[in-house]
Amino acid sequence: MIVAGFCFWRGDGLALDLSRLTPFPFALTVDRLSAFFLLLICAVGAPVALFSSSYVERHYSGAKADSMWLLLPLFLLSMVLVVTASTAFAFLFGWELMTLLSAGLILIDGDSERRRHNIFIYLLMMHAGAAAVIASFLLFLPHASSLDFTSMRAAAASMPAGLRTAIFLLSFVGFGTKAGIVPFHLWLPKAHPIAPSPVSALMSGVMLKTAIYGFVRFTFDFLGGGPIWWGYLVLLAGAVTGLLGILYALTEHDLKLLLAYSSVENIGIIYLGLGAALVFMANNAWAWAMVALVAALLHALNHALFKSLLFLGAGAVSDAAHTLDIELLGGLLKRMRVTGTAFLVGCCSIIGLPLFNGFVGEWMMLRSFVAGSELPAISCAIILPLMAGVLALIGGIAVACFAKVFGIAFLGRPRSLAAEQATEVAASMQVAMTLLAASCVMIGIMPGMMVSPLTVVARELLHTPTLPNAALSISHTLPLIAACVGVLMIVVAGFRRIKRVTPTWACGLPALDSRMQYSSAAFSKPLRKTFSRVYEADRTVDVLYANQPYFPKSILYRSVRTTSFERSLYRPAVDAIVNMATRLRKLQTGNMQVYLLYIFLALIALLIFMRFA
Amino acid sequence: MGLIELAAAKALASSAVFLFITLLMMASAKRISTCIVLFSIQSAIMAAEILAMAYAGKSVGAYIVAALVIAVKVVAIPYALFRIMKDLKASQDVASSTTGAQSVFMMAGLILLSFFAVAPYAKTLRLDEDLLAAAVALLLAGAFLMVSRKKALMQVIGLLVLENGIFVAALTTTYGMPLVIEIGIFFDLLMGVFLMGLFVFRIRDTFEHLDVSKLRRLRG
Amino acid sequence: MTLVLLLLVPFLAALIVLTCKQSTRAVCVAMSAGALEVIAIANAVWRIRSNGVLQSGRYLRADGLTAFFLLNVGLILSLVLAYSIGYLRHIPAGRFSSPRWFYSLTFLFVFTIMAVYLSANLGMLWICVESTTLASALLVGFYNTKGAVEAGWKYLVVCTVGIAFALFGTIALYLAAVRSGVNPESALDWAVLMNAAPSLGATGNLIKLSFVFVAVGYGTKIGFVPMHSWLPDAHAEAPTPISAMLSAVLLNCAMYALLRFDTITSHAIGSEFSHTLLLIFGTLSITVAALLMVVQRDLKRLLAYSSIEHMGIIAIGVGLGGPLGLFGALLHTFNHSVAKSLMFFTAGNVRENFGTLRMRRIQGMARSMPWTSAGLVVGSLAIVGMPPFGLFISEFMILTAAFSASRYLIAILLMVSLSIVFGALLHHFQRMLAGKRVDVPVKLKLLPSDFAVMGVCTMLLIVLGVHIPGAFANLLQRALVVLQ
Amino acid sequence: MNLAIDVIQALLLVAIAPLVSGVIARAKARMQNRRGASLWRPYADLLKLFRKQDLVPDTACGLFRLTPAILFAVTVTAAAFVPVLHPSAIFGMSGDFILLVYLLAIGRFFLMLGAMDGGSSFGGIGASREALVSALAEAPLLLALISVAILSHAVSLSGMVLCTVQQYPFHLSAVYVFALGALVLVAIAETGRIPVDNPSTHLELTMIHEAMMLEYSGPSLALIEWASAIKLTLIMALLIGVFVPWGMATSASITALAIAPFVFVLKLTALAIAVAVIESSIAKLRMYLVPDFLGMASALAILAVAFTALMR
Repeated sequence: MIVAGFCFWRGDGLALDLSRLTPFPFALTVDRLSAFFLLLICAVGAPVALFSSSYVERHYSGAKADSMWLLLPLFLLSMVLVVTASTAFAFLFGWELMTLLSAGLILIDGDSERRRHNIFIYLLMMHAGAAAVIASFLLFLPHASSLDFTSMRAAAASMPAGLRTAIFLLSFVGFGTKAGIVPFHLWLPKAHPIAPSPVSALMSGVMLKTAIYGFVRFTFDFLGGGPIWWGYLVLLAGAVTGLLGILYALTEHDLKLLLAYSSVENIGIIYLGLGAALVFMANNAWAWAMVALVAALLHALNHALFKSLLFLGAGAVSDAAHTLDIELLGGLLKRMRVTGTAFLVGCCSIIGLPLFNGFVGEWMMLRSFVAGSELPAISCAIILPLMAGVLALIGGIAVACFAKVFGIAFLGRPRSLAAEQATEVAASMQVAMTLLAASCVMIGIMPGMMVSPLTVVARELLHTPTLPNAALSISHTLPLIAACVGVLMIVVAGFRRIKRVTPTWACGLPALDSRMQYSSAAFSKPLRKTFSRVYEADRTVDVLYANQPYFPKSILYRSVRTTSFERSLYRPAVDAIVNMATRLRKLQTGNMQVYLLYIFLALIALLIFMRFA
Repeated sequence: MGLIELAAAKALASSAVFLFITLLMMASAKRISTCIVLFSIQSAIMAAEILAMAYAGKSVGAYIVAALVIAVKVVAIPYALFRIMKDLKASQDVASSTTGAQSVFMMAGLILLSFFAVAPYAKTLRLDEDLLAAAVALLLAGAFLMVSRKKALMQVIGLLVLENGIFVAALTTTYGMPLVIEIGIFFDLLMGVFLMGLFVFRIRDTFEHLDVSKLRRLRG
Repeated sequence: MTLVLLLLVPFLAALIVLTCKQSTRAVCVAMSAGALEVIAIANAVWRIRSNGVLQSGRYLRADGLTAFFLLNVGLILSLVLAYSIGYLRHIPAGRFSSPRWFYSLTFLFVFTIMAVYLSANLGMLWICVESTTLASALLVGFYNTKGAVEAGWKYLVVCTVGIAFALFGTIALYLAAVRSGVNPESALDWAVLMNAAPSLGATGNLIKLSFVFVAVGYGTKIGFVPMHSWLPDAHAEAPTPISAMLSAVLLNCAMYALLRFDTITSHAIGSEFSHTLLLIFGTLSITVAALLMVVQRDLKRLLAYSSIEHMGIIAIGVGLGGPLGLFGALLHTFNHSVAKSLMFFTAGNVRENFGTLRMRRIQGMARSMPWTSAGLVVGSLAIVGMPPFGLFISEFMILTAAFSASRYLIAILLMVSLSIVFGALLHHFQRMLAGKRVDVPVKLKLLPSDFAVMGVCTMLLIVLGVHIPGAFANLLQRALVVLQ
Repeated sequence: MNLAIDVIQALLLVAIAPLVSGVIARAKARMQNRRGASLWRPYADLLKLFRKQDLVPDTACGLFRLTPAILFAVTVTAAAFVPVLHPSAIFGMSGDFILLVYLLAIGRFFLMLGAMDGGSSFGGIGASREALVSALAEAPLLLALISVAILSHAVSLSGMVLCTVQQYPFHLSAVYVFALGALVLVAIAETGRIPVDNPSTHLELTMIHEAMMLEYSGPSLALIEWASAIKLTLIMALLIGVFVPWGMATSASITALAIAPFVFVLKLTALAIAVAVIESSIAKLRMYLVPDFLGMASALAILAVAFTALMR
């Protein structure tokens, strides 16, 4: 952490070269970009480690605890390796390890059929993504003398457009798979929820960011931007990912699943920023490209902070109430003040409320979108500002989504005995969450302390002097607003002295019970109805009537949502492969004479080939 | 010129034709024993050929090779095959998957094909065309027998014919390889036939039949 | 003398071990013989390192390439022998299937393989390769079960036919050499041929012809698709140590033979033709094998197909040529042999424990046999080319070579099939490993030797994955020099 | 001097907010041939409520009581963004309107939470419906403001105001038309007036905003009522500032400053009466027609943005 902060401020690379030992050049260099992500990793890693210290001892014992403590640091280390690597080999080494270790960590919680299936999909998609990444690295080869980053950077300039495009697309797909942009997000909601909470915090908070890092490395550092349609592609990906992510999140009742989907959404937001930056670069509007990039990176950091905070909160909740189904929670804020407050801060940040960190990134992003209208190309001038609308829509739905989460899970009456008997979690957990929450608020009120260093990072990537003042105004205003709101609240609080606790008005009924509260499904119903097109949910309502009609004994409502991507994209591919394999299998007839025939045919074919080659 | 030269010249000139005849007869043969006999005849022809060459080229090594051929291919292997057949007490039928007529026609076709195939090489390498053709024909014929005959023994015989083809090729092109190599190849051949005989017995014991086309437990 | 020793030890061992009736003695003899052989190999390799090429008589020679493969044999042999101690406890007594027969045949097999590597003459080479088939056919059919006999028979016939073509090719090369004025007596000596190679260009067509036949012939033995048909049967039905030997030694041995021809051909008529052939076979092999791995049901067949796939990768490496490609190919040969033998060993344990290799019937391995499962996991991670294991490096090298030669199609095919393989192995193994433990009739107890074997394999894989020792790299370099 | 005016205008907004709702109520009463309550009635109500006791449901926790404070504080802060008397404001800066929109979101978010803390199903109903409206209203609101901002080449409210002031009345580009349309629709939705929501109903089938504050009483209720009144006024002031700012003190001359308040109040009254007319002449929409209503707003906003690019 110290190291990270140090070279983050000093910015000059400290490099470590182990090439002597390894068959391939294996070097680590920390330039500003890596330093920033290093900082991000540590900023999340430290609290998570603190959290897991007591989490592990509560949940695991013996071998499991040991393996947890073995794998968790290794996992962090692999991510550090990824962001600090300065040769392709080192990068890929860390990249693959990262996948494997995370899978191992997930496995610690057991290996039921479903879990294994999810991990299977996770690993498979990661492997495919890694293949794309490897390819995008190796595509540099004909032009770069070796695969260390400096020479790749140098080579990128001289490469033909086609190759550059290929590299861009490959890295887009490869890192997109890791980042979980639609339609490569399939694994994310499968893998994150089943991991132990600290691990899912790391996966969502940090691991996804390594993909962002990789993408930025390639597109901005190596390739230095490209034609305008790259930007549009990324923008499109971001918009679709963001919208679908938050819409899927809205319908979930499992806390961690919901958070996983909201990670998808936030990745989408980050990609929006990156896309805008690319568009600006294509138009040579470097200053604003810088704003967009800074916004994206800042949002990456913020998301790392509040998403890990939320996942830790989820972990605390499952500790206290032994469930993650928010339909069974409620009233937790009363019973777990610290956790609840921290979680509330997390919610406020993730929906981008001012005075919380989530807002700063989004504001800069919106600001840059508006600035897009100044661009000469009509298409940019229309598309970028409209993206602001998309971002606002995402934000609006996010408000609904997290109002639901917090309102149902932490407020009102407990909906189950477990929730009623929930108690505050261990101190170290509280401290961990408080730290994260504090950092969220701090960045939210004084964004300057993150924006200015990030400007330095962006400057290194874009080679432009500095941000336009228009984009910095926020960091001056927010403290004032914070002060203003604070003062007003204190003043107002003075008005209300007397307070009397009474039962909630029950429309004359004897008393309200928890069944009468609004459920999570009910809460999200209006929005689900509005966007029903997206969900393609198949619903079933079983009404069980007692002897007479009109007074049903029980009404069972089930709504199954399978994302259409799984059905329309992945299934067919897998089926195709399996079919091909089974056909090939038939060729292995078991009849030796046929085998001999194969040999003779091969021979004849080659002889013919020889005659014509 | 003496009688022997005449004989040698005749042997060299006409051996190819004889080889083709043996092949055609093999194709039409219904019984395994016939094929074995034909094989030994075939080998004998080759032996004669080598003797002729040895006489023409005055090389001692060639005589030894000829002796080996007679010893191994004309006598030993056919004898071994007959023994195996006797011990197996299995039916004589070659169990062809093609009718006799079809086989003969295919064989003829293969012979023509071989002529067509070797033409360019024979020109460039200044080789005796029909002997080279014979070599290739033997190769193809062996392959054909292995693919089309279902009996394990016939596979062995097909393999031997194929081997003969290679042998003839070596002979016609380079007047034989270095002696040591030749001997080694013969040894291998002998071992191979021995082993295959062993396996034939094992097949018989474990499967109660010798139809290799029915050995289809392992697939996929 | 060094070289003669290499041949003498296994030959005598084969005879001696046959004489000792009770199995314990046989085992002892075998172990000591194995130790001797390994020492002899080490000695030979050392000599070669110190003074380039070893020659004894007209027919025995060893150079850098040989040294590399010899090392490979020595390693695998020692592993296999160590593993066989534990394995042979379960061997059912039969007419020919008793420990002494097993060891005798194994040493015969080793003898032939040694002969292949040491023969200085391509004719000899052919003879020896053929005799490896003969020696191993009996081992494949060792158990005399229906499957074993069938596999043995197919192996014997298919390989003999294939090898016959190789002989034809050899003769064609011989012819070419003689025609271009090389002394007929030494016209099959590969050293001589290498020197004469530039002058062989005149008879280009003939050289091509010979290489086609040789590629098909030895390709059959290597297991290139479509000549691979014998391979899964043989690997699946042979006793497990032998499966390891086949996969980790025999295939390499055939590959070695092909490499000799390839270098000569390349020197004679340029590498374009032969390498194209190798690339064709390589890509065909990896794609087909990868697809077939998806639908396998038997563990050892699965491993066999993976061997085919890896032979394909090696062929691609050679076909791409260049220092990187060749280096990667050789390194991959070594890595693959280690990883694959590890996996076969684990497969053997599984067989002994569950009494079956049907992957559907196996579950709860992780709980019922943790160490073997660990071995399996390590092995499979290595096999699919994950860091920090050696194959990651060699595959990365080959990919690098492919990209820097801008052979994009091949690179893509390689990557796709690697992903498919990954999916296939993951799919099969997660089923076997996970789940609750099942009670099995015979509970397998691992001997220290088994642990040692698996430990050594794992260690080697990891070491080669993070850092190639200087001595080893040096050895590889020497082999490379021979190939270029 | 400037700062002083900024503060004054913010306070003015806060102060006359109740009056606005009074005016609207009075106007509606008149249209229904009632005499209606006095214009100052809302002030009296607030005073009464502040004197009362603060009832808190047994299920609720601290957040329930915190909510009104937050809501009020945020809304008042938001009021400090709007140019009323002259084209600048306390927190005027580049991109301030984005901040304004998000500030309002804070209040809404906490109001939802507070409602759900009550533990009755009414709170849930209200929150869920409010969630729907706000989720869909935010985008068009932002887009409409952006379109005007683009047109004025100044990404701040004061900039927009200046730009409009300097043009001749009734001589505005199409963008203004679309933007105005969008903003009006959104304003209706945001402030919870008919046809989206009916502030004077307590029927669970229809109420949104009322349902959320059902559990509140005493000072808390007062704060919420006041805050929503401020919000209404604020948005009206926004409309006035952006679309009919004429009469604002563009120069620092005393006369201009003296006139400005009266002009503003006149405009405000007119707008209030307009609202009353709309409310008493249109029926409330079904809940699930609100998305269409806001969809129209979004369409207009998108057109507005598109036209800024097409018409330059």
